[in-house]
Amino acid sequence: MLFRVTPQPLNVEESIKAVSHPSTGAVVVFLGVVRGHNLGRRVIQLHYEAYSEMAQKVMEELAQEAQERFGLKDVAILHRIGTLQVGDISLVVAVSSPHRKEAFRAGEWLVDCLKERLPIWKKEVFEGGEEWIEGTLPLTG
Amino acid sequence: MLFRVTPQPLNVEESIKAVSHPSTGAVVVFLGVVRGHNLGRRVIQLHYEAYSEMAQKVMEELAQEAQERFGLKDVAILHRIGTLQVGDISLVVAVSSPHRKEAFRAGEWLVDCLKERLPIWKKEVFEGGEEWIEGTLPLTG
Amino acid sequence: MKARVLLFARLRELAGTAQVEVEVGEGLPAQEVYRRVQEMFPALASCEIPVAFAVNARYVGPQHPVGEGDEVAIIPPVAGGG
Amino acid sequence: MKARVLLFARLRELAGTAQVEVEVGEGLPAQEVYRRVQEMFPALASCEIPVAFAVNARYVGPQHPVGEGDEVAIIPPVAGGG
Repeated sequence: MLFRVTPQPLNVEESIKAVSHPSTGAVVVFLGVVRGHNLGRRVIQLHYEAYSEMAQKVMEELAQEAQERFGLKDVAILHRIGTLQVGDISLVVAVSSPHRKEAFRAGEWLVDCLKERLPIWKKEVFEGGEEWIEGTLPLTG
Repeated sequence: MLFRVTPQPLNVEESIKAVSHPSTGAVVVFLGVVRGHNLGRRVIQLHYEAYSEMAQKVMEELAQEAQERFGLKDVAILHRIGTLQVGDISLVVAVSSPHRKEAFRAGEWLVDCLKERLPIWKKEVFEGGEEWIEGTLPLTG
Repeated sequence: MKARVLLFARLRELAGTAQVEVEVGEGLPAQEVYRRVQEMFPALASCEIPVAFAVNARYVGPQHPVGEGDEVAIIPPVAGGG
Repeated sequence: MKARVLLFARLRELAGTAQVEVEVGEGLPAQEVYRRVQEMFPALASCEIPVAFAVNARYVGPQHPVGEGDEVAIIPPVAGGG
């Protein structure tokens, strides 16, 4: 298990090592990458802001749920914050499993849930302005 | 596009770089890893053998079909051959796409097809013996 | 009897601060805490962004009681994940 | 009028070679080429492994004609991908 919210560049190899074990046949890794265009605008950079302590908890809880649902072996989740340029990796989700089907299912499920629940926000700086991107309002108790 | 059949250790970072472009929002990477157990036996090592020239062609054709089916941006496929130890990476499939749903779908589809069609064979060396693992007979014309 | 309220993203910018203390007396629902913060910062009062709440780093409903020493986060729509 | 036949994995081991030339005359179906290879190597003749065929590095059906200079691969069940 590896969970991290950090201003440092994300290390994909580290996430893979963290989830690799002798009983692991399949590793699926998702990378969220800053795109050069969004909503028809040319993106210059993104600023990510997090409620880091809570984001870490949400990562842990969702990883545990994914492990139970999909029989995963291990999970690593890394999110970068601060200023990111086009092409930078903002999110790494790595899951390992004895077999590949579960790894793909779990990876997609986790990324979907993280996007809905991680207390992380981004401001897009584009040619001609900047704007907070408002995605999803988390469902709560 | 990057396709390779090689006895050298596979470089995951290289596969990610190969598929990353400014219009890429999502990269999904699959790693096939040599497991320490198979069919209830303790695995010592695997020997992979390939019809390399054809394997490369099959990679290219399936990658092109995946691009068309799923609107992928780019694809990289690496397969290692020769002697692999437990924990070694035998297969890397990296796909990039503007959005994540297609990347997950395409990654899974590609891995399924590669396992059915790549002219690559493996002999498992386990405690007490060795055996060619006979997987799938490719469907043909 | 105070609670600490955390503001993020656009809310933080509108308020001009990331953190504020709010008097919660014997306990207040989370949404009532936010209402008090909006009164303190007029720019927040006129802000139409829907919000969720977390108390002590866990999502809670708007009626969740906030007591002394709690950390309340006002969560505008999230956009992690890239 | 010869074609080159490639053998892999268990077939290669049974034959004791990875490659053999086969006389194809004016042309032979791929499965007939394999039958001739089996005649050359008794260990292959008694081998029950199902096979597919590739000619010049493309999968073909068992009836696909093989001519002079073609490279025919006899493909036992594959197991790439880890």
